[in-house]
Amino acid sequence: MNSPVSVLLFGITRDLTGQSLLSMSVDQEARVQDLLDQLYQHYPKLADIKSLLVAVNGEYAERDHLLTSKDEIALIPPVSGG
Amino acid sequence: MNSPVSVLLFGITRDLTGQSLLSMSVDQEARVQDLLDQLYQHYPKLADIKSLLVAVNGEYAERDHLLTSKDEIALIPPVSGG
Amino acid sequence: MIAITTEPIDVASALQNLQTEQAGAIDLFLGVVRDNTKKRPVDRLEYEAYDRMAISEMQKIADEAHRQWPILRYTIIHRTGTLRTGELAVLIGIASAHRADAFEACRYIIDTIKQTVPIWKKEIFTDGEVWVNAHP
Amino acid sequence: MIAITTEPIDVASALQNLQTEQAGAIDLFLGVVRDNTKKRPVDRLEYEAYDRMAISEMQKIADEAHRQWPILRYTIIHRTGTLRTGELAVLIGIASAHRADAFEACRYIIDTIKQTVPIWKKEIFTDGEVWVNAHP
Repeated sequence: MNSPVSVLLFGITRDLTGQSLLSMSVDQEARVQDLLDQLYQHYPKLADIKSLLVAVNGEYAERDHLLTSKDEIALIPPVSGG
Repeated sequence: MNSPVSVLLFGITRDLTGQSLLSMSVDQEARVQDLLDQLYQHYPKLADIKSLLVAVNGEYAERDHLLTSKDEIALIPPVSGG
Repeated sequence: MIAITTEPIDVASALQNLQTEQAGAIDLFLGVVRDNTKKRPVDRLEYEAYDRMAISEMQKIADEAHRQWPILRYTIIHRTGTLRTGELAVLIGIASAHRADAFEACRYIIDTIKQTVPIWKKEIFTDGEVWVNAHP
Repeated sequence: MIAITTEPIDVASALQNLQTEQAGAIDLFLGVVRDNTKKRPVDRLEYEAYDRMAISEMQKIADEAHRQWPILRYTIIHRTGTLRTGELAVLIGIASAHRADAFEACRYIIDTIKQTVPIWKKEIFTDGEVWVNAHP
């Protein structure tokens, strides 16, 4: 059974995909890594980013973090504030 | 033969002597140390200051620096700017 | 005080916000848009933030600085949107009783912001553009 | 720019004086009159300077900072006269291309000013007064 999750995109990830918000359908037991694998399939250019992190509900998440359909997920390319 | 030199006093040295400008008569070959010795005789309280430096013409001077009557001499008690 | 704003950063009001009777030292760091990066003329910068997370990450940094140094007050303001040469992108202000704490906390905060806070800067040159740090 | 003044220090104009197109970082240190020294309430401070020598000693410090760090602009302003809690006694501002240089030069300058520049501070308490650092 699949569930939809929404993914926010910023900076270079938005430019590479042309999207600022994606709705992805993932397996119910999907983890961060599974979502990334799916994104890389749809948008192979994302794999070029040298260090892509993922935030879940506003916190950096590990690759094995379990996702739910209520999560606010965001791709975090290398930051460059300041 | 004696020559007069003027001495500026700041901070605690002014408070201890009650003077902001002194005219002292020193030997022609007098050095900074000789002037200090004379000042300590007149104003023994100056000897209580833990580290008293002397400036000649706006520059810190060593104790053996030779004085002339044209010099602008200043007593520099421990600084506390900033 | 922590803020992300699209308005120009107001140094005077940030300073007022830092002042307190116990403060003997204030260190204020300003990050300014320069006209030149790697010898290539910059026309403008575009900053964007994941606002919600950027605020919470900056709060974590401020809390950690509070644990490490006796800070009386702090102000962290990051601007987003389009910035031109000479405009302020970020202001970090620390008030403390003694100066060493203000300097160290201020430097810690700006160094850490640059590492962990989800804010991105695109440099727009006369002949192209680049997301800083991100490019393959 | 180096100055000794009896007027209140104007941070905004100091900041304007520091800005230049090449500056990516500005560190501004402000020394503020605190309400409390060693738990004894301070009514006011009185600063005095041997102006001529204080300026030349500050110039030496600025020149040495220039030798050690790639500074674009600097501002050093020390106020003299009677100051009350919350007023600025000193402002050190450094503009540089990169932030490490601004922080380090700024800290070097304020640390060295406190050691070598002929400026004296008298703390006036509700129950007495003391020349800071000088007392037997």
